[in-house]
Amino acid sequence: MFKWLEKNLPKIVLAPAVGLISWFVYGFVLWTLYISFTNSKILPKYELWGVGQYVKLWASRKWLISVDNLLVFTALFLIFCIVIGIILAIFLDQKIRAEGVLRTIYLYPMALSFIVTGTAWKWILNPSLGIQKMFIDWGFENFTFNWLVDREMAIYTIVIAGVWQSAGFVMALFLAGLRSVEDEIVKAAKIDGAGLFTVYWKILIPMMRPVFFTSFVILVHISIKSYDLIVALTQGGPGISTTMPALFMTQAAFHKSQVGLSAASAMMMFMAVAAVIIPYLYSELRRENAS
Amino acid sequence: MKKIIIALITLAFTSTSSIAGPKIEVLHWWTSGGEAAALKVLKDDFAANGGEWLDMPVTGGGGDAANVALKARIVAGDPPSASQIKGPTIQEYDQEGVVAPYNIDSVAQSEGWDNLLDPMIAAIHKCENNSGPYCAAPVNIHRIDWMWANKAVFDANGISVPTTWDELNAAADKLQAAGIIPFAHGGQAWQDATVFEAVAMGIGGNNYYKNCYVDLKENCLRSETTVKVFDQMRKLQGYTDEGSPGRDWNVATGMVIEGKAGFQIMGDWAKGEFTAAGKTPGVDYYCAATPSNNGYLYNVDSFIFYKSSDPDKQAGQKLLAKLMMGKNFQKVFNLYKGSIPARLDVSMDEFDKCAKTSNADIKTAGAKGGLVPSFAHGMAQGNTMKAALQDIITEHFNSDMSSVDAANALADSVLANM
Amino acid sequence: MQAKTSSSNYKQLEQKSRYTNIFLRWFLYFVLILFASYFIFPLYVMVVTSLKTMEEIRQGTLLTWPSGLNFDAWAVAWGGRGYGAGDTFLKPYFWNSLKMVIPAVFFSTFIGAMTGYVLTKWRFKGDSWVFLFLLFGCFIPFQAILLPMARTLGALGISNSIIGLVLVHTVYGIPFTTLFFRNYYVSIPTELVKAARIDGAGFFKIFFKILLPISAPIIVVTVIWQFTQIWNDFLFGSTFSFGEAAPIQVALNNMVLSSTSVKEYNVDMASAIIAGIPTLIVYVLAGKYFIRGLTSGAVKG
Amino acid sequence: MKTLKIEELSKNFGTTEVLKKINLEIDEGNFLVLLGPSGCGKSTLLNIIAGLETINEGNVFIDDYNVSKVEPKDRNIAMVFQSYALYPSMNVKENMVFGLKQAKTSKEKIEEQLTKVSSFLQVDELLNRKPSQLSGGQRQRVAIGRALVREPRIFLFDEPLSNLDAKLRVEMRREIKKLHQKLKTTVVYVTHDQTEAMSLGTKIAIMNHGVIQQNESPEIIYNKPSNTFVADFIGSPSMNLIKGKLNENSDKISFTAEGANFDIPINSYDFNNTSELNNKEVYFGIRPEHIYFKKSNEGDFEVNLRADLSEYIGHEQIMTFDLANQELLAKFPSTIKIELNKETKLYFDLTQVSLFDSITQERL
Repeated sequence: MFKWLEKNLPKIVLAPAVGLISWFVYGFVLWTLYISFTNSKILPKYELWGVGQYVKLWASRKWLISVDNLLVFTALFLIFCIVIGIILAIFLDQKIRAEGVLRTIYLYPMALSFIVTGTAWKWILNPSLGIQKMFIDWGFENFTFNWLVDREMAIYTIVIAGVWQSAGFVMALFLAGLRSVEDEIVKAAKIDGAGLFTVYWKILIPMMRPVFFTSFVILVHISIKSYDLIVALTQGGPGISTTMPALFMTQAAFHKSQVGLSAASAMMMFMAVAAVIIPYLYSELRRENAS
Repeated sequence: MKKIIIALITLAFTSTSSIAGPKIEVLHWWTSGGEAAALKVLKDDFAANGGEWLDMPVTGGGGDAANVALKARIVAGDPPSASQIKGPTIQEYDQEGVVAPYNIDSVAQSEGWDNLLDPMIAAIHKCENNSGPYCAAPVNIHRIDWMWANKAVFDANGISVPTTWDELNAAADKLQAAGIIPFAHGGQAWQDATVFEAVAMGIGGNNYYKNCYVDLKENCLRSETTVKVFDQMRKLQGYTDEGSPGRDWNVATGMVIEGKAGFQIMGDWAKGEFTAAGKTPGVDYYCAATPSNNGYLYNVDSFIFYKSSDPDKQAGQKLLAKLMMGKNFQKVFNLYKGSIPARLDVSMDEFDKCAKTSNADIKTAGAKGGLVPSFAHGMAQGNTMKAALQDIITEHFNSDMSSVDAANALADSVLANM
Repeated sequence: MQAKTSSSNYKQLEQKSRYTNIFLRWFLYFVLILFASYFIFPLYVMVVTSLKTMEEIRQGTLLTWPSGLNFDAWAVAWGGRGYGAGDTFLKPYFWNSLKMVIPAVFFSTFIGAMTGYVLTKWRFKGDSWVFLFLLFGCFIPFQAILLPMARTLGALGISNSIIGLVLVHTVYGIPFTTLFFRNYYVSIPTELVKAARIDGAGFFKIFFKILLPISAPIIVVTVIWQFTQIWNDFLFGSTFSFGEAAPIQVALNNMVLSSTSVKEYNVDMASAIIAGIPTLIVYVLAGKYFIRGLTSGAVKG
Repeated sequence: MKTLKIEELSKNFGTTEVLKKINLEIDEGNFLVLLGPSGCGKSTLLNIIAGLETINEGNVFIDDYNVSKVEPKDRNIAMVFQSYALYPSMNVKENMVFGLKQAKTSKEKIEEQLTKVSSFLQVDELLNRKPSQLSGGQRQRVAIGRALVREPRIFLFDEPLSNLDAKLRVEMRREIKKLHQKLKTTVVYVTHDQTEAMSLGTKIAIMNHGVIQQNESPEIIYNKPSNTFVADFIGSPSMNLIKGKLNENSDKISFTAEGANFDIPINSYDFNNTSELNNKEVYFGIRPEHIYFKKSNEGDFEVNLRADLSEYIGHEQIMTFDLANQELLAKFPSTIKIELNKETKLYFDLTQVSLFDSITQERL
């Protein structure tokens, strides 16, 4: 008995984590999958109904708009976060005075929830209270910055605020990556005549592949999950122009008595997440087994 | 004074037995100034009767967050004792089998609610397709089709309260020319829909409203009248300011109070903001119904009671139901809230001008077939259909969608969700 | 064999590089400060606004400096206005949040550390699959699991309790904490564990006496991450807790969204800052270790 | 014209002085080894030559031109690093031609150089591999190749062999030596390994605490160390330094070890400065290999000492003797049998001794 215990101790220790995740992640996903095939309305029902919810989902204007928004948002969010993150990391890596202070400034938005900062952002972006008013008060009568209330542009304000919140984290990841590169590589490149730009562009950034991967995964998952951001800034408006899948799903389940439809949309989101994450996890596994 | 003594005595007696006394947990989203003060009346009343009140306020998104919490609790098998649910949604919950009519119906019977309420209002609160036992208690009747105007601004621009939509547009043009924001509006989906239903009832008339938004007839939704309604919406949109999208309703009300804007179209809860700012109706501001033919858009706030096996909670539910329909509460609460009592026999003496108007109008409207349920506030339709209508209305209001397209989209959206 | 660079040529090169360097330096600081202002702007607005009176807010712009240090709004946000109904303020909720955060961070970190330890130092067939199995939990959109979660909590009899919230946050923290610890422990030589086993140390002794003492960098990263996530959570808090037991983000939301017609921006901003102070402190004080911790393992993920 | 000249060079990191007024010169085609214990400043000096570190004081000249503020790439140098510092994201070929590409060399020239160098170093088979797919020795070759293709004026090597195992290290050492013989390029080579230094260098500069202790040919460094540090640092086991006193007596000079009852005559010693030698406190230095077990030369000094310890190292053995309570190490062929704890007759080769002032530690 004791021997058995000793031999299996590692697995026993693993059991709580595996058990919890099996139930709370996979069990719940299966539950959602089941519900997506029912005609649940105000509360979950367990009578099977078929694929009607999926048909309804893809016929819904709002869902299509939200998928569209997600694509636009994810693309811009990724590009800006990574570009700004890299630029800041590279610049901070140049033996900068007050690096600690700057780093903290770039990183702190991560610390605050959007429930907190949304208040400020909404105010700043609001044309009659924020930046636009500020410039008009300064005498720039014709200055306009009304993206928040412009249905074509509102999605970009969400990008601005989203990038603000996450770019610092990407910066931290890249800075950490750059700091773990051996000095001698940079020295060798300098002797080889590479300017600062070339050193980063041709040598260091290609070495950051794992960091790119990590950032990509984290950012994609943030953008697919983004909810607080939208609720705090636009609540999906003006109109329904900034609706995103997470908001759609939440509204369907809790506000519109469409629990089944919500489950179907949740399944679509799972699939999107899986489509991005599983290849990543797979390649990760292969890389590890190779080494 | 007498009341306080009684309260103190009850308190003294119940302090030892408070664990076993009536207990209630109420989920609501009344946390803003006037609403919270109104609710406090009930809480105090409840405590004075030896009950223990567990407050469960969840604000955000006009009840969205509260809905999340409510469903989570129902699914968890641990629903609150009562929550703020109204209109056809009461039936939806009843069909899920989570509502407890057995409990408060006895109170309703012994108190004679059938005699105290208008039959139409009473039916809303009965389970089993509006004809069974009572399972919800109404606390008030809100009127939606109100226009709130700053009197000083109107006077300064030589405007009197408009009685037709054309007059209203003319007034708005005048204000705009004078550099005042004519229409204070918060661009949120439910606010857009609130304005829309007032316009629909006013421009389309009462029968049009019932056909379209209560009975959801397709040909009505696609009709020329609907196009006209959307045209008026587009006009109103032109009268809003740039900062409108996303603004909370009470901020919009504040703009009228401060004279930054001319008027707002909003339910009578807006009055609470005027009162809180120390303004008097007729003196500082106008409260007038939006132009219509004796129409009256009603919205009844009510509480639904959930099944519970805890005898303390059942006792609490009974007590709460009784207090909610109590004469005193209905009066005091509505004085704060801006609405009028659901109970017919409450004296309107202490109420202000606006409430009196409302109380008079509801009777006229009832007689002339103008009493219609608000769909924007979930009285005419369940949540799914409400959202289906609201989505199109808000999309139209916030884009350059044509009125014809909007009317068709509205019909399509309704059909898709049938 | 090769051309020698002439002396005038060298001089040119010298000049050029000096000017380029000076220019680059200026450009560097310019860009860094530009971005710093983008990042600091909302916080600046929040702090400045919270110190103004409503009158000042109406008259000035976003950037205007307050006329004096006026902490009235802060006092209101923290302790209320002193009237009964509808007077929400943050003080009691602050402690609720602490009661929830501390155990949740502790448990999730501890379980993550143990799991990471097993997955790297006691490898068995299929352990990578177990890791991936756990990792997928990072990517669950939380709105989708609210209802089944409610059901589970109800069945466990801990719906609407701090314990329930601790459980929820612990569970959804495990994928992240496991990821952090695993990636860190992978970089620690397995020889260390082997040596300890030869010295007669058992499973737990190796963990507590050998690995845990050298885990400081990754513990810092994990704790910061978890603390931030849990402290800032609104969704679970608003769904699975109520009234007086609500965490601070819920209270903040209630405060900010339920004002009267005159929106008191100063109080809103002060409340927002108060709700954000603990995480801000954690980042400012431990930010340095955060980067260091990321360098020592987490990035390699 | 000196290929490399360093003038009064000082460097400090904050308050720590790493280099103190260094002066150094190398002629065309020389192989200079910077040798010293870790932390002596040798790598910093190399980095300064390369232009990778700034200078606080002094100047660096290449071909008589002051390059103190010139960028590394414009100094006409190439460098090989301890960790090889190959660019991990590029393959071998890309690694090797990267510098040429940066210098905008013509395509034909790049191809030509690449072919030449890769066949010379026998890495032509590896051109398409990534550094992670190479063995340590192969990486080293590629790193050298990367330096070679640029045909620099000066090669800088920063401990290039210390990441290799012992056998490979010897092999690569020979290859570097051959390379230098063939190309005759000036080399500055940093190491802490004296064998490497002795076998490779035409000149060795021994450094300690940021100061060059001695800069001479390997023979002179070995035979005439300029101070006790150099004497101690070079040779394995290092030179015996016996504390004692000099006696000058009518032109005859002799050394008496502390506590010893015999004098060692100093006859053929070439003093730098002969003033006041009498009673001077000195170290008498003699290398273990200059102590014999039988008389070889006429001038050898004979003494009886007790053997305390014997260390067998294959072809040789190292014996420890007691000289008036000071340890004396000697190196003999392992075929010689010497009994422990017994007096043995030994012969000091007095032509090979060194004397150091015990206060200044400098060679007399």
